[in-house]
Amino acid sequence: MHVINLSKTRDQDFINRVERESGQNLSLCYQCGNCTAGCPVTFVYDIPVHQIMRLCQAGQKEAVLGCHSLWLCASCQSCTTRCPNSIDVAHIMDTLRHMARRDGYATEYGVKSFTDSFLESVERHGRAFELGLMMLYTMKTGKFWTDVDLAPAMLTKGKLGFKPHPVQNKEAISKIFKRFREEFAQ
Amino acid sequence: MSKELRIIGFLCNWCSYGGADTAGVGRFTQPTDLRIVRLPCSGRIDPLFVLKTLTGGADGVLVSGCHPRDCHYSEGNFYARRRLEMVKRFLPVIGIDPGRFEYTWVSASEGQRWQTVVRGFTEQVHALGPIQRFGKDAAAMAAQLAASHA
Amino acid sequence: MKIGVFICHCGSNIAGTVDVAKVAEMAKSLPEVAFASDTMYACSEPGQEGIINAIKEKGLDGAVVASCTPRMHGPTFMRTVARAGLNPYMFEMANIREHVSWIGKDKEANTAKALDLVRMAVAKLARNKPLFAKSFAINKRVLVLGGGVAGIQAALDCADGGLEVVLVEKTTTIGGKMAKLDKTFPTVDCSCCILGPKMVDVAQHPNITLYASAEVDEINGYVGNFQVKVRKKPTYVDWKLCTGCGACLEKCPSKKSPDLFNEFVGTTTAINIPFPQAIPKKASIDAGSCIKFKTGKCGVCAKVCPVKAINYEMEPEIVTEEVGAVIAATGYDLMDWTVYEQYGGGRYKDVITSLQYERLLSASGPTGGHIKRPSDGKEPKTVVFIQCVGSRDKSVGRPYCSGFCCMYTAKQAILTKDHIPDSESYVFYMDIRAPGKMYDEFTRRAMEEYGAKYVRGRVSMVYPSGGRYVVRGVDTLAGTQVEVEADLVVLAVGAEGAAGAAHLAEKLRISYDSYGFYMESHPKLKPVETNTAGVYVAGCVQGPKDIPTSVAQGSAAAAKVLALFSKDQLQSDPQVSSVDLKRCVGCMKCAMTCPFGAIKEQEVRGEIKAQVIETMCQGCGLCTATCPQGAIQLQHFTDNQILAEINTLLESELEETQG
Amino acid sequence: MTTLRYAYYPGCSGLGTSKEYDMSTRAVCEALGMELIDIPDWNCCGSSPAHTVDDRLAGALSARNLVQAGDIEGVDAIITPCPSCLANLKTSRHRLQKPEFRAEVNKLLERPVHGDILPVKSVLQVIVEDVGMEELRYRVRNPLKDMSIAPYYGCIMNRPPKIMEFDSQENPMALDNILEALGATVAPFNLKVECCGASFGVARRDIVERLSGKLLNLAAENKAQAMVTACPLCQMNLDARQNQINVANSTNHVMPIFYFTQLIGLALGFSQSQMGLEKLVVSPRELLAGAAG
Amino acid sequence: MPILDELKAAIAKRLPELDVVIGWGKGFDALHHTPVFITSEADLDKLVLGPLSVQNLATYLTRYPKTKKIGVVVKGCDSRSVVQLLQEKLINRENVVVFGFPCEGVVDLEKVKRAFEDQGMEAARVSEASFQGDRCTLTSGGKAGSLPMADLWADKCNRCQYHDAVISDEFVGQRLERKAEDAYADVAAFEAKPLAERQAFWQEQMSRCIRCYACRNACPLCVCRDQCIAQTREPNWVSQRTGVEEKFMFQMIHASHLAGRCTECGECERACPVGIPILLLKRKNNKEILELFDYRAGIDPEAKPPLLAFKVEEEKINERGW
Repeated sequence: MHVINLSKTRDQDFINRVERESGQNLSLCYQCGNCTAGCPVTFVYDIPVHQIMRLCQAGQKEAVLGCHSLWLCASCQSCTTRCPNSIDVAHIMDTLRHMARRDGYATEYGVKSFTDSFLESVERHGRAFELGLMMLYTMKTGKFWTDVDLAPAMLTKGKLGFKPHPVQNKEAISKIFKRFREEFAQ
Repeated sequence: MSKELRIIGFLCNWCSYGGADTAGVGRFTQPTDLRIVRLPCSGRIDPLFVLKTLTGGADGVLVSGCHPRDCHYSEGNFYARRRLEMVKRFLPVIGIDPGRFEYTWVSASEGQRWQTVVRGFTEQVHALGPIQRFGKDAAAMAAQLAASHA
Repeated sequence: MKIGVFICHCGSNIAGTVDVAKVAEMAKSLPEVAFASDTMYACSEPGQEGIINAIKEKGLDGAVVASCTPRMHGPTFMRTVARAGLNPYMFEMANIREHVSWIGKDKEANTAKALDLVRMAVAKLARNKPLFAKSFAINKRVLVLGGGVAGIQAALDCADGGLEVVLVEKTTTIGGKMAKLDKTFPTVDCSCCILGPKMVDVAQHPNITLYASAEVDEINGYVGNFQVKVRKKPTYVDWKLCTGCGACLEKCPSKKSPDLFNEFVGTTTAINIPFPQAIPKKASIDAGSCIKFKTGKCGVCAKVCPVKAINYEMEPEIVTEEVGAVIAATGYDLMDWTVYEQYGGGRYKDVITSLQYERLLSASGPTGGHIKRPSDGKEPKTVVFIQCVGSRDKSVGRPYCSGFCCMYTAKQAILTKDHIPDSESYVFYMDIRAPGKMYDEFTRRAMEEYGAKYVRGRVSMVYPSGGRYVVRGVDTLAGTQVEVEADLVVLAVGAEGAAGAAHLAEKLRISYDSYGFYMESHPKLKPVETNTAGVYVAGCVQGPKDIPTSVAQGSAAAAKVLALFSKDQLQSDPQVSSVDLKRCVGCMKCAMTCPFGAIKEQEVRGEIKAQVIETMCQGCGLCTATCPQGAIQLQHFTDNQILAEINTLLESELEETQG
Repeated sequence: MTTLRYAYYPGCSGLGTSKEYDMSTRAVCEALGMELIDIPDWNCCGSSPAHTVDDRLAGALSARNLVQAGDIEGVDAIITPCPSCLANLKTSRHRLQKPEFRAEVNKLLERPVHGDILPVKSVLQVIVEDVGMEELRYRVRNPLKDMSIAPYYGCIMNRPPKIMEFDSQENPMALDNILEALGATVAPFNLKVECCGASFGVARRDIVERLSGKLLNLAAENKAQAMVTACPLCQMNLDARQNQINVANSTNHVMPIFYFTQLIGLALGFSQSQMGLEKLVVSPRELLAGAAG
Repeated sequence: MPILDELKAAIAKRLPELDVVIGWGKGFDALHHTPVFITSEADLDKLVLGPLSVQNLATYLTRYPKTKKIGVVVKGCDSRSVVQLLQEKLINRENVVVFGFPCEGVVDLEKVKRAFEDQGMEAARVSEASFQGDRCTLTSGGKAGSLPMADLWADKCNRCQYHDAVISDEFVGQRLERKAEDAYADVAAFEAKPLAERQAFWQEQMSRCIRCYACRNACPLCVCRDQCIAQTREPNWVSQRTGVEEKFMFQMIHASHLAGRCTECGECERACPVGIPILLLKRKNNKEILELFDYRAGIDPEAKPPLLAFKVEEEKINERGW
């Protein structure tokens, strides 16, 4: 187990950014662990959420942004709901994901690809087009679609359309993405 | 914050003055504009003190007493509530922004609340700026009026 | 007038952020100021001597001390001034610590503000008049509110000191929370065995009048002379006759009455004596569940009572008591933990409070001291204790630590092992707070000798599954989510002010916080006094505390009352209202608003005028604010004194804008 | 009875994987006297992917819908059946109250957000609050007798409470009360707000298999014959992936997963096909036949 | 029988038991009435009544010792002053006999003066004044002019809700049972002006104040008389310094001391020799009192005035979350 040199590795700028972007006060956390206690996906985490909070307090940017947990958070809000100090932990997880994305950390490639595929689909059609999204995702990951067993049922039940149901003003949506990239330099 | 303004507080001894003390003991930082006049009870406050202070050039007046039902003298703040509400509502007719006067209740245990009140009120008064003084700035007032008509 | 001004450094408390010397220097130029200096600690002996010497040497008529809050050292310096031969009311204080140096770091702004406060104090002092206290007789009886261990201790100490004591208890027996406990930490001695004898002493003490099943309706008056209306709630049993034989309990057919004493674990009879050591050991009827009250039929208890003590027609009775002091010892209640829906919010029968668990452990409890699950009466093999339920939790509005839960949880874990040797206890905790003689050692014993498994972390949720309860929490030290399958879950629920405490505080005219705990006069130096003279606090009414501290406070409050009553007369505060007969037009609006009835009409040369009854006047000044002519003035806070303070500030502003 | 009128946000899944939810919602709302007016040219709210990428992007995608809804006359709320859309719309609305956030989002929008924004509620909420259980009970034609159903709310219908402002965040009762009003038996189910694995079905199926598996296990343990949900994602995980879950966990659940609107519809007297029951992967036919007989 | 004759008869009937009856008589010219103090039946001929009976005679009640038996003729508005004095126990009910009549209203003499001056007439030394139907005709310096009454009524009469005395021992004539609306539109209109304009308004108005205290002396409820807080140093609320803020301070004291008591008889404003509209300040307070406490002064002698009372829960006081 490696030793953290607190005086050298404490990244105050990172702490400030997390607090500013999430609007949360990290020092409210007193490490009761209730967030981890209720986290349904903790079993796939490499770092449990209360330790992510602790590492944020300690300004350990590398450890936090490089972890897998960020990508596996289901945004189920159980941490936020049960935090005795009313910290919006889920929003901190979101914020960290934003930062990880911006700073080029993507430890769960599959999850990131799914997100990207989804948003590309929305950018293109204005609405999520499920079959198209699956095809995009397969292309990105190079993985064969693992849910192929579901397809027949979904298709026969008319739940997976071959055609998107786009919005009329597709441009309005694609412009949101375009302006977003221009304004906020993505 | 901009240059200090003249804010005068009338506080009852038992609750709010104690609350301000509690805030001090807790080192709850506050703006420095406020000067506190200690009174036994919010019921001691003749509404005329408020009018005298505001027309005399104070930029803001803050009154604070015990919470209703919690008056050291049982009923003082109940009377005060009616009288202070009246004075607050009176201010517009004499051309004073009612935001320059607030009354509230802070108990001796509520140091943090006192900080919030002082911060909020000071901010509010600063947003309104220095008061236009009766009598003293007649020329300036006339000029301002002329400008508002133009 | 020659005024002396003394600016205190308070070490670096004031001098750190206020230019004390400058304030003193500037003060010298104020009108009527004949002397000004700064001093390291004005309240210290040399500080006070300095003030006395200056007054004597310079022939001063009054003194302004700029230091801490007058609520702290106002009386100290009034005595100093008096020692120098001045009237103590020829003194004013400027609060440049709590209201200046401690709340801002800008030295320049602080210095200007401090000077303003000094100017205000000087302006006011210039209009002060010597005031003279009057003496009044006191009633050397004391009212103790609450018959828990703090109230019992206070009552016994007062009574032993020769005072007449009126002890009022809300429920039908004294003993309070301590009587419900099985054992006490860290000695594990039997709670009832050590409290019981004290309770008996209360019953037998010739100086103590006990009103159980009673509450205070109204308190009027002031220190030395309070009038208290005590409402005796109907028990439907004439306690003068009842011998506590218990025959009625055996025959009562209504066995489903909620069992208050046993914290609603199980039920009891509608006519009941809460526990064997109850004081007074008298039966009382719970009208809400009594068949006679509900249907008009039954009356079994009346039939079996050998002394014919049952009276279904009993009405509430109001008794008026006159006392000179009041000790509030109304204790605490557990917060409403059902807000924790994640622990079932009260829906799961085997998720109980620690106080309920005490009753399960107690030999006088509903299970005869055998630990049984409320749901099926089975003996639990795995017990999970969850600490900080309603403590240190801002999200439910309870940010404070209740203090004693860590200790009693350790005790309960130990007792669980004693009762069920093959059981396992898990304790979910955040921090173990065990500062006290033999306290930390005790929690270590729970782990080391009794094998309680302490898990550091909160519990996220509890849910029933397969007849047991899944407790899902975290072990933050191991860095992992954990689950325990429990048979019984015990919640260490945090304390809050007793139900009705706020209402009572209003009657007593003292401050309380948003959790219902009463505010002491000073957190360190006046821990059992309140801001209302003659009213004291003891025990958990002021904040959560353990038994030794509650007992100590009971004794402390009693000592305060004994000291107060050591004189035959008290000095009345001369800061009362006074009527200028010449200016009074006799409209009597002052009398209409006076909360104390301290103003009466008098006839002066054929004209009606107001008159202040000085011993009744409490000095609130409501009359002064009411009088249109300003004819009635509250001494020491006259219109002119307040106007002088205001004008001083407005003038200083004027100078600034013009200069 | 005055007509209840709402701006309606169907959500993308209503066009595909949860067609039957959209169908049944529209039919049931009409029957309950509620008028739904689709938000003109609504777009995807961004779902979870948007807010995991950027709050402002998520805000803008939702905001466009909130602005468009403002064009509809005579409505005072936006409603949506899908909790994920609900959470996005509500969170954005909440954050848009802050002027700084609003200014940034407005940079992305063709039609910027001005002034007040209509409140957003779930279809479940308005059925409970605006229609009411009494009215619902009164309209029941075919009570769902002899059916024990576990109410599963999903994780974000009521959480976080500061944003969602509906029902208890730990022990919600809306679905319980509806089931009870429809005449069904409410199976004890204490994982009402546990996460099912959400959108990880594609990228990390293992998560869904474990979490949804747990839900199915508890429902079965408590003798539930079916589960009811208000969330397309939960329904998809529990229903369409039930077989995958069975394989992964060596279980053999055959647990029909209804949308609550489908059950209301059945009780109100709609036919099975009107409620799109044939679109469910785990067929409820047997259960319904048993109950009817 | 004309109302005046009825009134004379009523007074004649009660006069034997009374020390004095206060009514209106002819003034120094035809445009003015003035109070008359009737002690014998012979004095009854001096009595007049009409739109020129502007003075509030209740003001005189407190000038007598409470033990004197006094009769007073009151307009509807004046009767409220009597009620208020009774409520404050400043007069004894059994020693006062109130003569009421249906009041059609009184003129605002300032309006009359201005209007006739606009017609090129001299409003001083009016030799004849007659009020016929809805017109007023004045003769002055041999010239006669006529104006519609509608332009001349005092403002308070246009919004009058109490034409008939609210309290009376003898009521002569038929009650009018009429009620105008008063939504305090004048106050609202003034408050709609910009803040600086409002302040400047008072600045200008008060700069003309000559501190004669006629407003106070005319006020039926200013009972402090020589003990007025404005003219003492104990306590020293208003200094002798001549500044607008000192003058205005007195008006605020007056308004504040009348809050919950003022019946809006308007005597203060009428008495002001420089025409400062000081009733506005009192009407502002009354407007708020009505809103907050649903209370009007001078209606019920048994009522408890709202500023000398409280409720534990105030329904209408919203403490604004401070």
